[in-house]
Amino acid sequence: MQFMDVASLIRSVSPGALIGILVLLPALSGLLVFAVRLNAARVGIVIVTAWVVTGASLTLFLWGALEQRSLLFTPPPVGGVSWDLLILLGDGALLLIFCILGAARRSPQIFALALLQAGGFLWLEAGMKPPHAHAAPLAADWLAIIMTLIVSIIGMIIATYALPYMRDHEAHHQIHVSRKPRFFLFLLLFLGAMNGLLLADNLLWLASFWELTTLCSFMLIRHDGTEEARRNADRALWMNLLGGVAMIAGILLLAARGEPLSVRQVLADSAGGAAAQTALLLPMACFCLAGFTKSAQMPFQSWLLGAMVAPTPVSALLHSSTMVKAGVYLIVRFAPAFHNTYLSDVVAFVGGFSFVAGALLAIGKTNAKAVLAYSTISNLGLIIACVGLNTPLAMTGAVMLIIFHSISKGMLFMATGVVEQHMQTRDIEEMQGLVNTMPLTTSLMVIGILSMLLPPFGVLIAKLVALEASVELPALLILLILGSTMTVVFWTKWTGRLLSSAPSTPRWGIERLHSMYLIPLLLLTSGAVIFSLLVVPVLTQLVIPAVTQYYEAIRPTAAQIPPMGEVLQFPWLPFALTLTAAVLIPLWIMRARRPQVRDVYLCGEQVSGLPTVTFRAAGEEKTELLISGYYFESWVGEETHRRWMTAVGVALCILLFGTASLWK
Amino acid sequence: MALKTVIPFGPQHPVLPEPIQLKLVMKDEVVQEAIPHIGYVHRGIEKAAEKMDYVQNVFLVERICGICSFLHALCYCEAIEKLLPCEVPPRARYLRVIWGELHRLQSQHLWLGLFADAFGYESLFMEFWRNRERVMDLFEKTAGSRIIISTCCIGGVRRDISDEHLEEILQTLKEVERALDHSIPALLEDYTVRKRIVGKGVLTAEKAVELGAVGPVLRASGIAEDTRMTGYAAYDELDFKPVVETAGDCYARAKVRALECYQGIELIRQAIQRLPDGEIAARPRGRPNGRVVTRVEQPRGELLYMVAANGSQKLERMRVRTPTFANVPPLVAMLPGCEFADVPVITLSIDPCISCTER
Amino acid sequence: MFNFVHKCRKKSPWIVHFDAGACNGCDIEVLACLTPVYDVERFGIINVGNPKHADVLVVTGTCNRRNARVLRNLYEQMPEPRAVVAVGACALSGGIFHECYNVLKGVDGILPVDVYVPGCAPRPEAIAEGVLMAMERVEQRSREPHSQMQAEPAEREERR
Amino acid sequence: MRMLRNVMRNLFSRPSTRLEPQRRAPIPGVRGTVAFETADCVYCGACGLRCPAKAIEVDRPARTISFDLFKCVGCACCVEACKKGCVQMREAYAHPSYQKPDILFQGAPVLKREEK
Amino acid sequence: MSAPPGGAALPDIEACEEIELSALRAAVQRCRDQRLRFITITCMDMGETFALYYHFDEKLKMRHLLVHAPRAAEVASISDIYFAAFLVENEVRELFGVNITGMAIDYHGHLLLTEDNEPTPMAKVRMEG
Amino acid sequence: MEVERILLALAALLFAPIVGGALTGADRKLTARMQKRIGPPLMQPFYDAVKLFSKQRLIVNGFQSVSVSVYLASMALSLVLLVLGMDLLVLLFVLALGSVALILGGFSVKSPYSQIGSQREVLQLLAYEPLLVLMVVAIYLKTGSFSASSVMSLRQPLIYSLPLFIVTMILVMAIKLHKSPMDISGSHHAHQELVRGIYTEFSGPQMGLIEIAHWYELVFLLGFIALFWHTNLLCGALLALGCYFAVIVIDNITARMTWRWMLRVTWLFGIGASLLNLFLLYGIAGR
Ligand code: NFV
Ligand code: SF4
Ligand code: SF4
Ligand code: SF4
Repeated sequence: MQFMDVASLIRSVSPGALIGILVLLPALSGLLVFAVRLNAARVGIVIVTAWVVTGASLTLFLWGALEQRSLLFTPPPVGGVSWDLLILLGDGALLLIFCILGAARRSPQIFALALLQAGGFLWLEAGMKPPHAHAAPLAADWLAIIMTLIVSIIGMIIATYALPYMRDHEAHHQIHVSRKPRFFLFLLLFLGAMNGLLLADNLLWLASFWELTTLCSFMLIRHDGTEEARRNADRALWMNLLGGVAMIAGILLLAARGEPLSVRQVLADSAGGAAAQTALLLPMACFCLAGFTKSAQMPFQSWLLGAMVAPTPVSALLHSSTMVKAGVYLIVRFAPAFHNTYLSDVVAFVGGFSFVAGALLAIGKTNAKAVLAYSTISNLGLIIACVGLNTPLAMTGAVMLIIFHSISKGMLFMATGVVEQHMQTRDIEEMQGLVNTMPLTTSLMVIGILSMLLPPFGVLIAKLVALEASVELPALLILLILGSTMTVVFWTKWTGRLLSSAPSTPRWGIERLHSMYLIPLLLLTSGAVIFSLLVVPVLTQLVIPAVTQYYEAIRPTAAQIPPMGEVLQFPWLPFALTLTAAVLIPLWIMRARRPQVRDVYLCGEQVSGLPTVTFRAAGEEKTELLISGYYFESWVGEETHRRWMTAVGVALCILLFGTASLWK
Repeated sequence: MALKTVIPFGPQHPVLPEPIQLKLVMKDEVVQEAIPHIGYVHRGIEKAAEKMDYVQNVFLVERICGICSFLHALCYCEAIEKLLPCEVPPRARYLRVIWGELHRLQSQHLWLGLFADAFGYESLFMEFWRNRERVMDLFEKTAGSRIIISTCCIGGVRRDISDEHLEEILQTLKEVERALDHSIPALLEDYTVRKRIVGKGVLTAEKAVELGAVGPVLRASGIAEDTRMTGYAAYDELDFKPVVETAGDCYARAKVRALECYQGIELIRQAIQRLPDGEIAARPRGRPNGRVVTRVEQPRGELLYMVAANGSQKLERMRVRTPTFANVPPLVAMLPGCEFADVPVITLSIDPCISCTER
Repeated sequence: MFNFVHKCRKKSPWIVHFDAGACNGCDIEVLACLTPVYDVERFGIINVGNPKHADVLVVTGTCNRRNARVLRNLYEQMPEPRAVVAVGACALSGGIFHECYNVLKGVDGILPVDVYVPGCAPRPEAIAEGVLMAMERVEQRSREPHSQMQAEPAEREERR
Repeated sequence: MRMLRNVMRNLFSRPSTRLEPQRRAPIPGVRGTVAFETADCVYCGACGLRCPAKAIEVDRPARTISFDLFKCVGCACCVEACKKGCVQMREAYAHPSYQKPDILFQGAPVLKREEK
Repeated sequence: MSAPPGGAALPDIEACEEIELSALRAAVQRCRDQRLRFITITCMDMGETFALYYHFDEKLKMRHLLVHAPRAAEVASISDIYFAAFLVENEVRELFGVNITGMAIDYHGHLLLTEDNEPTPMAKVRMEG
Repeated sequence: MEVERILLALAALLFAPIVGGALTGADRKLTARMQKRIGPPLMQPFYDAVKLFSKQRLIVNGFQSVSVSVYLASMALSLVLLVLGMDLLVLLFVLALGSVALILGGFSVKSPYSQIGSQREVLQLLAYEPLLVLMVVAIYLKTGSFSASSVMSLRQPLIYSLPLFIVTMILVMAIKLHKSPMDISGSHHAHQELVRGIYTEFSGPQMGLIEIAHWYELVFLLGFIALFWHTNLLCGALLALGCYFAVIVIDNITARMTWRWMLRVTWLFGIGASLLNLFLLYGIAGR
């Protein structure tokens, strides 16, 4: 009875209003936070926004689950002004800001790209009179809803986490004039823009939100205002502007062919036969390029690396659910349009290459955030590789990866941030033995890391799906195989550093964490664990329907989603439970019968009773044992590989356009 | 943070038969610095030699090291014999060569085995040590003990070797040689082994002299110095040429030692052939007086004894400088820049004998 | 069942060898035990080279102050039941070196020795026999009603 | 690859392990353990004096010889020193033991001349 | 060679050159220039002074330098000329208490002995500390 | 059907250690004979294991026990999965899970040898994992399915079409069983620069568990090889044992190499051989 009530209640809400909340509320709260400069008020606003937005996204999700249909929505005009016009004006303003920024930063690239983009925009609006879409500018299908759910929940968790983080951050950096209002303005605006991007169907709207995320990320990256931050922010800006230019170019090309500027319609048209598909390849290549820049694929990886100068919540946001995911989302969206073309294969190779290259470079990094960044690049590469494979199975893998990667990566960044605030270091080597000083954070972090690479966690299962999907394209498969083994290397190394500790009795002391640190961490960790335990329902109830709904609708001829028998039939739950037992039983035995602790083996020269591991060496000196991980600078250092990797990346991009314009 | 790894290597370590510690400073797995820490085997024998009488000292110096014991005794006896003075009968001189070379033979076998073990070639270790047991049996039969044979005494030797035993020695040497023909190529020509030892721990001739390397280490760097060429015992009457290699790496050192096995076998054959009849020991008369330095060639290189006596029953000072002591500085110079996996290989390539080093 | 465990223990003595200042004679004989001619692996004896895995600590040599420290450290890291075998005149009493200034006259002063193997150097067979005897002794000890296995090493030493 | 031959040959031949000591006759002339035949001993102490390890202690007045097996290094100096042939070297090696054996040889007390 | 020539007791080692303490480094440097191989240092405690023999080898011929160093005198290390000397210099300093300074690797008197050993065991006159 | 499968899994769990232990014993005996020794009795591994369990429990820190138990669990699980004919890729990841657990156990101790051993074990993972995955992919290309049971439906043994994979499998075995020339992260004989490498700090019962896990691993690897000749159980077993024998022989005729060499060989030679075989397979199939 109750359930029915809730169901009908949910059915009765206006999804349009929900979309409004999801897109506009963050922006409005951001402005509010900026205006009201009170600490307490800020905390209140952010938390309330978080709850409301989360609630809204959940409701939308439930609505979608109950209604089982996509939502099309045209927002009512405000005060007689149509939203189309508002967005148009907004976009114009953004481009103006970019031009000004370019001039102010004396950066020819930024200026030129902004100008180019503005020119394209003007041409489109003034010169071409584009055939505006007749459909609603906003659309929410199952995929978009799932994405919004992730963005909203993870984004809001990160925003909450940012509250204590920024307080500590400013305290440590002795920033007296708080820049927090500005920070939260852009943070929240970012989330709103991201939601908008996911839900937009009108390509112009999409482009506007796209630019808005670029601006927000730029502001967030340069937040600390150091020279390095500014420089890196500039780099991020110009690379993303390049993506923007590609996007505008794509839209122009579409417009030139008289295509309606609506995602759904473009996709629908692409299914209209080989000729139609071929005609659309060039704009698709443009969109893919745009997606590559945003998701930092190989020739464009550097902006994401640079972005780690930003405060950690920003990194968490950029890497997990927003920004980079926007890029992949775009490609996922348009994938059916280039199904079964060489373009698709090239996209797969761009992804595969980034997957391997990111993993390889991550091995050589001691900076935790850099490792995370490369791992992001790598994982996104995997997603894009899946998209490039362009089969329903691969799509399933891609969507799963998006979900699980967001959760785990957001969590890892936040944990790294907590460690950074406690130990003032991001260096993996200095995190040695963290398990002794911060057992709780470390445990969570270790779970987070393991959730990136081991069964039965979701990322791995997704990877499995990806591997199984990639047998279609053996050359890619090899890249994926190499990439996934390298992934194991750097994660394991890092975990090893965290756990490496001097002899100690097992104890369960827990460090004190600010609740607003702890709760987000716990939420995401348990999210990763629970979703992994429930991987089968997640797959059958969420991912497969989403893929079916949008992909199959367009490409019904494509092979049916295979039964996924192998992966689905596998008894993941019993398996996970067995492993859990394997973890818990020894702990339980240890509690019951405490084993005795002995020093480590140091060839017989250990000195007992010291807090550090110490041995006697030449001249009877007590020497501390130092162990550092392997980073193989000469093998996997950035310097050794940057050149050729960039070259390969650029070559692949050229190939992308080559195939788009020359072949089907 | 500087990526530095500082770890102890030894004293108790399975690849080191004897306790010595190397403090290794590494990056990734490349050694940056290696500081030796010794003193685990220091007993104070030089001092003890001042307390015991000079005849008993023979048994003391023999126990400086169980691998090269006979040659310690030989060098010490040579020193005292010079101081007394006392003429050693020719047969004794030849017997000393025989036992000395047998000692070198077993020591080189021992080293070849341990060296193979240093890069994880267990079966080759077994091969060499199995072969070594043949030599050990010879000791047991001719001298009455496997390790510390106690046959050298001031003025000559304590035991004679009977003709049957000489025959048996020749016979066994033939077997040993045949076995060596099988196992030495397995060491020197094997792909995996060459990968592990060629070009590792290179010591140029220049450096070798400068750092005071001795024995096979010196000869592997291309310097033809073998203390046996000074002609103690009966070496001035035997034909041999020092084994020299020029590469100066672990492979060259292995090769020198391997060839010295053959050289030793050859020398024993010569000695047995030319073995004169007669007395085996002269009775020492008087008390040693004066200072003298003697050197003999050990399996590991040049051993130096300096004895200062003042005409009493006890010595004033006995100084022992063993070959490993001289080879440690080259080792310290060779290690930086090598891989961690090569540390045991390079360390063993000087054939460290710590009990000799520390006395 | 219990008997089977005891039998297994006896049949698998893993040794760690430490040279506490020997002349090498004894060390080489310990190593020679492993070689084909003596092959102590047929009794299950292996040289594990690591105190944490070892059952028997084979000590050769006179002991001096520096290596006595190492010896204690190694012994401490061996899990019970464990045994110490002293090999060679040096390890028993200091042998010919008993009057040297840096000699502690044998292992007994440092660790509780279970089996003494006399000789200079003892023959490999004697060393192998010593190790087997040590396991025998350990077995007897652990059959006693209050097995000393659970006792902390410090207590155990007191009890001796 | 040279090793392959050796290994295969080993595999198909008899192991060279000696099932000692049961199968092996003692080698003549081996210095095993020191043994005393005190019947002729005059307790002159020469053996103790020459012993480098001080393993033999001769107490002339009490007419005892105590021999410390654990100190003996088997050099056979005592054998050479004893003019009476009371010290000999046995070929069998000493067995390991759990405890330190006390080896004490007691001769008959010195008889006063008048008692003779 | 096994028979000593002459037959008379030798008062000192052959080919031994006695030099002043202050001239030591220069003499060693000369040996180095002549590319002699450094063998070792022998120290003898003569009561008032230490006699330090520096042994060198030239193509299997020996050369020796003899220095008399008063007990408290500072003896400069030669380990910068011959790196190989660092080990024996540490040893001599530790066992005899000769005040050698400036070794390439300094073990601070703990090359062979630990803190609880009696210091300078080889010296005839015990020095404190 | 279900009951049957459960029984099968139980049987595998029960008998694998026995078979694995006996094979290890045979390995030691064979090795000894190749060195002209008599060698330990066949039962020796069992004696060792039982002894290890009867030893005092000493640890350096608590995580070690967890890691060992996860290691054992995943080794046993991967064998069960193989026996039940599950997805081979999943199976490989389970295997990797075990290795990672052990590696983390080695890393969890701040001890030089255990740490360096773990670092090298990571590199070993890097070396053999691609080979195994490629093998599974080859099987997929042959059967059109990733499940082990699909092999059973083939009419021809895999070895006919995938002979080179036997070579790569021998490489993998040498690495996984820590045999020369690949005994890099920790060898069964302690004479190694790393003492016992990654196993250095595990002692007593933990070591015993590791031994048992090794037995499972051994049986798993041999079972995997036997898959290549599924049509005839005897041939499969002979093939597996033949590979094992080859690994033992190679162990005895090579020196230990370094990890650089291992990576080079496995990546260039191993992956090369795999690709060559796949290429041939495709080429022939294409024509
Ligand atoms: N050869 C030799 Fe020695 C001597 N003297 C040396 O270092 O072995 Ni123990
Ligand atoms: S007992 Fe003899 S052989 Fe053994 S270490 Fe002592 S002196 Fe050397
Ligand atoms: S045993 Fe011989 S040397 Fe010793 S006291 Fe008796 S008679 Fe004298
Ligand atoms: S054999 Fe040597 S050590 Fe033993 S008692 Fe006789 S003289 Fe002493």
